[in-house]
Order: sequence, then structure tokens, then C-alpha cells
Amino acid sequence: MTRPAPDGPVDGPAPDGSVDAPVPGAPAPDGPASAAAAAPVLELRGAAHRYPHGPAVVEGIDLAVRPGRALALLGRNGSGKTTLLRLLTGSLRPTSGRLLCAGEEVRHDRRGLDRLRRTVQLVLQDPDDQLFSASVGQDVSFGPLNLGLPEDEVRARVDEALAALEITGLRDRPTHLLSFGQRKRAAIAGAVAMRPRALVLDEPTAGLDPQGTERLLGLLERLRGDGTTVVMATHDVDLALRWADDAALLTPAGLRTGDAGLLLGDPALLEDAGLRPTWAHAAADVLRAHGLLADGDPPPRTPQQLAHWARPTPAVGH
Amino acid sequence: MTRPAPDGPVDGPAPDGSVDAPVPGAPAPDGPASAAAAAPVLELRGAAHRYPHGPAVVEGIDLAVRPGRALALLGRNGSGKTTLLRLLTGSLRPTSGRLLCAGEEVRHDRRGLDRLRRTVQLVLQDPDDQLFSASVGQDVSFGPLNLGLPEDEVRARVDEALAALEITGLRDRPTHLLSFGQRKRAAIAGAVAMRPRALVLDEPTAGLDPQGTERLLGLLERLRGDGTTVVMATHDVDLALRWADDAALLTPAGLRTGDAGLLLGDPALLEDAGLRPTWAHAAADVLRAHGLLADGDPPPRTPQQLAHWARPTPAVGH
Amino acid sequence: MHIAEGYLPPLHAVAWSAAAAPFVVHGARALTREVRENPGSTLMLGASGAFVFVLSALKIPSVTGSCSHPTGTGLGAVLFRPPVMAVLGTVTLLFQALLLAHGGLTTLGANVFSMAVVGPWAGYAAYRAVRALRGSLMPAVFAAAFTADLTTYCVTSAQLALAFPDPATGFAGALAKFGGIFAVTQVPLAVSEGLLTVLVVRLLGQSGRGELARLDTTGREDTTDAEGTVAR
Amino acid sequence: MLPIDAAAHTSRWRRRHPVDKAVLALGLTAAAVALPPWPGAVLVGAVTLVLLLCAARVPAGRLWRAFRVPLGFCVTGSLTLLVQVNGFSDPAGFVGPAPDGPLHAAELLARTAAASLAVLLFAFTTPLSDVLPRLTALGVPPAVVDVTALVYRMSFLLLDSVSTVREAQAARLGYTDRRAARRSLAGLGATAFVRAFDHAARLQDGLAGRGYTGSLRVLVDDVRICPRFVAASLALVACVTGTALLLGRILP
Ligand SMILES: Nc1ncnc2c1ncn2[C@@H]1O[C@H](COP(=O)(O)OP(=O)(O)OP(=O)(O)O)[C@@H](O)[C@H]1O
Ligand SMILES: Nc1ncnc2c1ncn2[C@@H]1O[C@H](COP(=O)(O)OP(=O)(O)OP(=O)(O)O)[C@@H](O)[C@H]1O
Ligand SMILES: [Mg+2]
Ligand SMILES: [Mg+2]
Repeated sequence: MTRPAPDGPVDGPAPDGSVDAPVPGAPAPDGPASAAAAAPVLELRGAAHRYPHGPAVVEGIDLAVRPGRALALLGRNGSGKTTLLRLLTGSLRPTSGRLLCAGEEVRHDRRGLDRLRRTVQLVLQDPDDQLFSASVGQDVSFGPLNLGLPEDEVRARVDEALAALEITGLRDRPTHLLSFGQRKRAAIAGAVAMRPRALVLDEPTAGLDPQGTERLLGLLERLRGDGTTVVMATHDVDLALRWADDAALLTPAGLRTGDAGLLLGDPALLEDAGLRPTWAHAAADVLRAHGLLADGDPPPRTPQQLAHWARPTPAVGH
Repeated sequence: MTRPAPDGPVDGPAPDGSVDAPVPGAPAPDGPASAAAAAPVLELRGAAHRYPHGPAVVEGIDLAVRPGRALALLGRNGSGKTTLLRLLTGSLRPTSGRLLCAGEEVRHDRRGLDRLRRTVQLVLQDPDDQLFSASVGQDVSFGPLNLGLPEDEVRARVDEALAALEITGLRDRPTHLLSFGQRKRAAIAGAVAMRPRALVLDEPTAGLDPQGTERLLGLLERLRGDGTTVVMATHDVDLALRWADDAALLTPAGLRTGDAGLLLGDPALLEDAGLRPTWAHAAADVLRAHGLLADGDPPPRTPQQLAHWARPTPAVGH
Repeated sequence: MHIAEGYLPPLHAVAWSAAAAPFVVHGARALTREVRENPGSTLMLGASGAFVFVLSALKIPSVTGSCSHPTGTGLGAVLFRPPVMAVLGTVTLLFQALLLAHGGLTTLGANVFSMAVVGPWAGYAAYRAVRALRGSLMPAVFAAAFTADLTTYCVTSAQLALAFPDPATGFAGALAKFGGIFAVTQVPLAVSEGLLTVLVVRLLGQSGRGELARLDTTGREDTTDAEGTVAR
Repeated sequence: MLPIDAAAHTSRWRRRHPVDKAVLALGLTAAAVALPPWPGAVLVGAVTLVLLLCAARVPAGRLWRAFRVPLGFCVTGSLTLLVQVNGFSDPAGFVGPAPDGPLHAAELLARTAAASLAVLLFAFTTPLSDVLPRLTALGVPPAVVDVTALVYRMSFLLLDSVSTVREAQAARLGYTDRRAARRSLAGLGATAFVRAFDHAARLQDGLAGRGYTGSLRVLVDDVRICPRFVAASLALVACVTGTALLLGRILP
């Protein structure tokens, strides 16, 4: 993995000077977020990780996952997204620094991890890494059974998770006969059945077709509506902008966190993180340059939204 | 996989009526294409395939891969893209219909396939499905050795392929210590070392970060410059629009082929194929609606190009 | 448990290599024949070998609470037949010696003899015996894994006892010494491995993927199974 | 992923022909086993250690982490020589300290340690991927070589997925108690099996397009055996042997 040297400090104010402007893409302050507790669900403080015999993959990471907010993690291949998600969910132990869960430090022993895993669940990129039982229903029941719940409760949780992911009809199907998108949803159902406060997904839309992606986003939105905090790693900048409240970008100079609309509108930062500019921001710039979009208004989030401006009476806003 | 019923015939003229307009996105007629022979490199005629014990996955497929043109194949998950590519490269035998290579019918016996494989090479989505050897150099030498070439020639081909993919430095590296992007390029090098006239890639950019995608597109562009015809399956509509000359869309009503700019600008067709509208077309529509882009001009292909229109003096064209 | 590098005196090392060689050569012949008749089987055999290697690298909890590695030779012998297991087991042991510094090159012959020859044959025999007595699949699988595991350790104990006879009571005393040490640790492990193998086979059966066709054809010689591969 | 393998691929001696390194390392291994442990094995061990650290420049920390595994076996193995079995009738008890036990144990320890180090010299400098395609020259049937090379490649993929699956199971509390652990492990074993064969089937498809008809022949690097290195290695082994035998006469 060759990394370009960072071309200058990236910690200054956002170059478009819009720091004080109303934040595009952020939910209104009275959104579902404000109801939840104020302490971050998960927090890494000064965390670093190195794999045995390798250099440090991530270093000096400060990352807070705030309840009710959707967080997107972006970065180039090999920048350490998966590593960071594994740190956040306790699968890896930071070589230095700390992990806090709901404000309390997580001890990486059996009991500490047990507690953490009741709070946060990781969904891996490849669903086949998570599906190892013969049928979908069995697989989803694996986690709740390990929680030591009575059978009725396990059954209820499985039903609920399958319903949430809209795969109730697949309960008795063997996992290997499912399509990719179905397996993906079955894997998420396995995590959801643990009723985690936070759900962490590694590139959940990779390999899904655009409509499958839409559907998955809809499901995640529903889970958020039920109070689950969702974190995802992705390479798709436009998707992140559209979906996330907060963004975290892995750059060679370290992790940059902040409002998704602001960070993903900063071309230099995107370049540093191995990403490309978003269509949404480019379109918003064009619209603003021609007086079609007010300065404080959010950019169009999808091509469909952008197309509104091509209509005879441009619908400012949307 | 549930498929929406096709909503009406999709074979009529493109709904935007722009059939006669200069084709956006197509190369000038004196591009590299015109030098090559006129017969399609590969052609499927009335091809169908069903896996054992299943319904037909694809049916009545007519698809011509024209020399020197870049063809993108799109469709939802499970629509049969991979199946179609495998038919095209002879690794599946159509249950009915024919495959033609440079105008001649391919016989699916040892000799016929041997000849076909000197003409066309398939690169699978998962590089681990193609890399069997522990070292990159060894792996790339496998194909040329199977062609019965003398050792010197094999060595030369390996050098050339590694250079073309910019991985000469990885020759002695074990495949299991490479990053995903590096493995992807090693797998493509293994195909390129066969010096195929046509290179067929299944979702080559899946899992790559945006800059890795750029780099891969650059490499493919170079291969095209050297006279290789390239076909790829992808889910990324904007990528397809930007890269391809021709497009083929798998819809429930059958395969639709034609100019990429036209097909990918047709919202109903995209909907049918499980895709979403392109940002590029949405942006072009907005620009045209406001007189910023002439009717015949191609849409901006990247966010960077779109951003030109935000500059004080909008650069019409680009 | 493998015999570590350099543990055996030269004469013993050579003798055990000579004892294991015919089995491995026989296995290599069987494998070559298989590949010639059915070119696709190279990849299936590679997968089998990788499976055996990875299985032997798994950590499983033993009944006593300690952790140890299964030998995997019983399941391997039932799935892939003892001659092929002789080759795959040798490859596994070679890899363990060179990649993990487990076992060794001078002791390869002795380890092959116990783990890749005697263990698989004994496990396979136990499997066939239970099946012949009209036992159902799961007890047979348990018997295979348990027997293969245990005989491997018995042979290892004998090998060590031969190399290091007890100063006072000779071979018998040494056998009691080594056997006693292993019995404490290995009998529970063999039980664990047997149980686990049963669970694995049951899961494979439930998933209905046809992999178990291998097991069902083992009763009839020389029939190729659904995937037409390794079993012979 | 496997530390010894990763180190071998970046070894300073990577570009040497495997035969060069085999002659040196396996010659030393043979010497370690065949020579009288004192002073033979000790001398071989010392020479090998110098070669590992100074000539092949294997980082000491890595070497130690790899070496302590066989060393653990060596130590526990030698401990058994400290006791002898007297039998039930013996008044000294069923078991008792063996005469010369410590001496024999020390000798065995020296021999196994030296031999293990010598094999590590080979393992740390020679990736298996350089060795396997050349095994046909030793008379190993090509079919066996092909299978072995595939086992090597597929093992890494399988190890990777097995550790990922295990992690995913742990995240769903799959290893909290013994029952859960057993269920998880069974799932792991079944998954490994299914994955191995799935991968083989997909690889077969992938290779067919590249002209696969049953043989996995590849072109190996054209590095040559270096006669000087081989001669020097043989001389070193001979020298170590001679010195050991000579010292054996002089020393008590
Ligand atoms: N188990 C491991 N052992 C050693 N190194 C590892 C391991 N896993 C990952 N790495 C290395 O750590 C770095 C970060 O890997 P990681 O998987 O976190 O990246 P990523 O951002 O998720 O990449 P991608 O976008 O490709 O998924 C890479 O250089 C990788 O090679
Ligand atoms: N080997 C097979 N045996 C039986 N059915 C198969 C096989 N391979 C694919 N199918 C089925 O054929 C259909 C088409 O699969 P294919 O892989 O060609 O789709 P795809 O368009 O490439 O999908 P994706 O976008 O997910 O890669 C699917 O319904 C799939 O389940
Ligand atoms: Mg990742
Ligand atoms: Mg596909």
C-alpha cells in the first residue's frame, strides 16, 4: 500500500469557510438523537493498533459514536477501516489507548467483552463469515441462545429480527441457497437479534445492486428509528453523504471526524483519504453558482433529487 | 430475488427522442475502433442458459462485442451478469443458442475452447478464485505455459503483463500477503499474459477505493489503446456511463443493448434493470434546462467535470 | 502431540521413515492415478489438504478444561480414504514443521507413521466396523475420530519408549511412563474430538449440500460420489 | 499471517536457490542429530544461531517467538528422562529419579534445540512457494507437487476465513460457555469444510479459462544454485563435525 504524503495540514478550518453555516445533511436538533443519552455509545481514546510483526495500522484515534447519530467511516483500501471497526466492537484489543462503552472503560477480559457485545454488534463485509448454521432461522438464533435467554424469548427475537430485515420467508432456507443480498440481510438479522444499542457494519452495500442498496438503507433507517445507533464503513462517498450525520475519514495524517456534510465537501481532505469528490457537492456548487440553491441549503442527495432542478419551475430545497 | 414485472415494452425508441442526436460518450468514428476488423470479437446469438435443476437464468440473448469498443454489462443482483460473461468466454456452454468468435462458431470441445481462450480471457470478481499459486510471478506464468510457449517467451509475457498492471515489484511476493487491490491486479495480469483480443472483467472495481478504481480504469484504458477490447460487468451506473461506449442491460424483459449514453439516460429502463439514474444525466438535464449545456453535448462524466460549471465562466463542453 | 525436531536418535529417525515410506508412496500412487483419471480432482485434493491442515490448527477445549489441537485424521480418513490421507497427512506435517515449527524434519517419518498412517487406518477401520455392525453414521464417525486420535498417541508413546527405554524397566517401563503422561491428556482430547467431529458431520448433513455423499459411498468400493472426486 | 512464512518471504537470502539453503541448514540439522550432544549439538547450535542472526539477519525477537514453541516441547520432552519407572514391587517406590537423568535430559535438550534451530534456519530463509514447484526434481510425482502447492495457497485463505468466522462467533457470544463453544466450533469445522470445497470449485472455473487441463505447472525463478555457497556450506558442516569430534576427545 503506497500512501501519498499528506499535502499540508488538514486540521485547519474547512476551506469553503462554511463552518458557521447551518449544517447541510444534519438532522434537525429535535430528531431522534436528542432523546438518547448524551454519553457516546462507544468511544475510542488515543487508540492505536498494530498487528503482530507489522507497523501500526491506526494510531492516536479519538472517535466517539454518539447515540442516535449515523456515522460513516471512510478511507482508502488498507487504511484501517476494518481494523477500526474491530477495535470499536472489541474484536481487537488496542495496543494502546482505551475503549469506552457508554462512558465506562471496557476491560478486554471475558466479562468486559461479554458486556460490550450485548451493546454493540459488528456485521462483517462478507456475509459468509457470519452464516455458519444450516438454516437462516438457526443462524439468527445463535446469538440469543448464547445470551442464555429462554426459548420463547429466543423465538421472539428471531421473529423480530427476521421481520426487521424483511426475510421472514427465508427462515427455513439453507443459507447457501440464498442470493448475495439475502445472505447479507440474514447476517444483519443475526446481529440485530442481539438487540444491540449500536450496529456496526463493514461495507454493507459492497456487491449490492443500486436497488438493493436503497432497500438496505431503508432498513437501516428503520433500525435507527427504533433507537439503534448505526456506524458503517464505506467507499461510496455519495452514499456516505446522503446517509450519514457524522463522518470519520482515515487520512495519512490521522483520523478526521466531524459533520458529514462539511468533511465530505472538502476536496483536499477527500483527496488525502483516497476518495473522490461527491457528485452531490459538485452539483450543489453549480446550483449555488447559478443562484439555484440558497447558500445554507443542503445539496441534492440523489440523482433523483438533482433532477428536480431540471423541471420548468426549479424546486429549491426539495 | 424478487423482480418487478416489466412495466411495458422496452424495445421502442429511447423515450428522450434523441436517437438521431450525436451520441454523447461515443468515441469519434476515427477512434482506435475503426482500425480493427468489423466482425464482432465475440457474439452470442439466441443464447440461453439454465443451471442444472433451475429455471433458465438468461434466455434469447443476442450480444455482440465489437472490436475496440468498451462494453459495460449491467443488471441487478442475480440477473445473470456473471452467467452471461461465462457464456461469452466459453466457461459455460449455452443450453441453446450459439457463441461466435471473430465470426466463426465456437465448438465447446477441447480444441474449440483452446482457440477461444487465446482470444478472450475472463477475470473473475474475486481474485482469490484465480490465484492458485503462492507467488505472483509463478501465477502469471501459468496461462502462457499452457499455451505451450517456450520458456523465454513465457518470461517475456510475464514481464510484460506485470509491467502493464504496474506490479513488477510484486513478482516474488506471495499472493496471500497482498492487499485486495494488488491481488486484483495480479489476477488481471494472469489474463493479460495470455494476450487476449478481448478481456472480460466481472465487477473489477467492486471493493476498490475510488482512487484504486481510477487507477484500474487508467490501466484498462491503456490496454484498450493497445488494441484489447474490454467488457465489464458493474453495478456502478455512473462508472459505466463514463467508461463504456456500449452498454448491455439485463432486464426482466430481456437484454437491451445499445449506446451507453442513450441506454443509461433512460430512467424507465434503468428502473427495470434494478439500477438508479446516473448523476451525470441528472446534472446534464439541469445544465441543459438552464442553457448551460448544448443539447448535443455529452454530460459531465465525473464530479470534477461537473464542478467546471460552478466556475465564474462556465466551460461549456469541458 | 508431535515428536519434536531432533528428539529421536538417528537410527530411529531413519527406521521410522523407512516404515512410513511405503504407505506414503502407495498413497502418492493412488493420488496420481486419481488425478490422471479425473483432472478436476487436483483442486478437490488441494481443498481436502487445506481442510486437514486448518483443522489441525484449530484450538479445541478438552474435557479437562485445557486446550489442544485435534488431529483431524479420523474425519479425514473417512472422507478421503486412508491412502490419500497418508499423503495429505504428510503434507500437513511438513507444513507444520516448516511453517509452525511443530514437529520436525528428522522426526517427520515417525510422525507420519503415527499420524498419517496408523491413525487414519485405525480410524477408518473403526468406522467400517461400526457401519458393518449396522451402527448408524454418528456413532461410526465418533468411533473413527476417537480411535484415530487415540491410536496416534499410543503409537507415539511406543515410538518414544523405543527410543528412550527406561533405565530400570526398559521398554515396558518407558511405555508406561509416556503412555501414562499422554493418557491423562489425550483420552479426554480424543473424546472431545470425537464429539466435535459428530457435530461437524451433523451440521454438514443438515445443510444438505451433498458433501456427505462422500460418507455414504464409503460403504461401496470404487463408486464415485456426487462430486466425482477424492474417495477411492 | 504465519510469522515464519512472512519472514521467509522477506528474508535476506530469499534470492538464493533453495538447494543452497537446504545444504547448509539440513547439513547442520543432520550434524546436530548425529554428533554426540556434547560438544557436537552445542557447537552446531551456536554456529546456527550466529548464521541466523548475523548472516541471514533474522530479527532476534521473531526468532525467539518462533523458537520457543519447539523449545517448550524439547523441555517437557527432556523432563521425562529425569524419572525412571521402578515397577510396583520396588521398595524405592513406583517411580524414582533416574540415574544420570539430568545428564541425559540435558543432552537431549541440546540435541533437540540445536536441530530445531537448524531447521528454523531453512524455514526462516526459504518460503515454501520457492521449494514446492522444485520438488519434482527430487522425484516427487507432479500430481503430488500440484496438490501440495494448492494446499499451501488454500490453507492461508482458509486460515483467514476461519479466524474471521471465529471472531464473528465470539461477537455473538459464541465462546462464553462450554456448550456455546462446542456449537461454535462445530460450525467452524463445517464452515471450513464447505469453504474449502467451494473455493476449489470456483478456482477450477477460474483456471479453466487460463487453459487448465490437470497440470498446474508454473515457471519458477531462474535463480541458480551457487556452487560456492554450497561448497562453503559443506565445508562449514565438515568443519563443525571435525571440531566437535576433536573437542569430544580433548574435553572431559
Ligand atoms: N490480520 C492481519 N495481520 C496483519 N496485518 C493486517 C491484518 N489485517 C489487516 N492487516 C493490515 O492492516 C492494514 C489495514 O487493514 P484493514 O483491513 O483495516 O483496511 P481497510 O481500510 O478495511 O481496507 P479495505 O478498504 O480494503 O477493506 C492493511 O495494510 C492490512 O494489510
Ligand atoms: N452454479 C450455479 N448453480 C445454480 N444456480 C446458479 C449458479 N450460479 C448462479 N446461479 C443462479 O443464477 C442466477 C444468476 O446468477 P449470476 O451470478 O449470473 O448473477 P449476477 O448478475 O452475476 O449477480 P451479482 O450481481 O450478484 O453478481 C442467480 O439466480 C443465481 O442464484
Ligand atoms: Mg475493510
Ligand atoms: Mg456476478
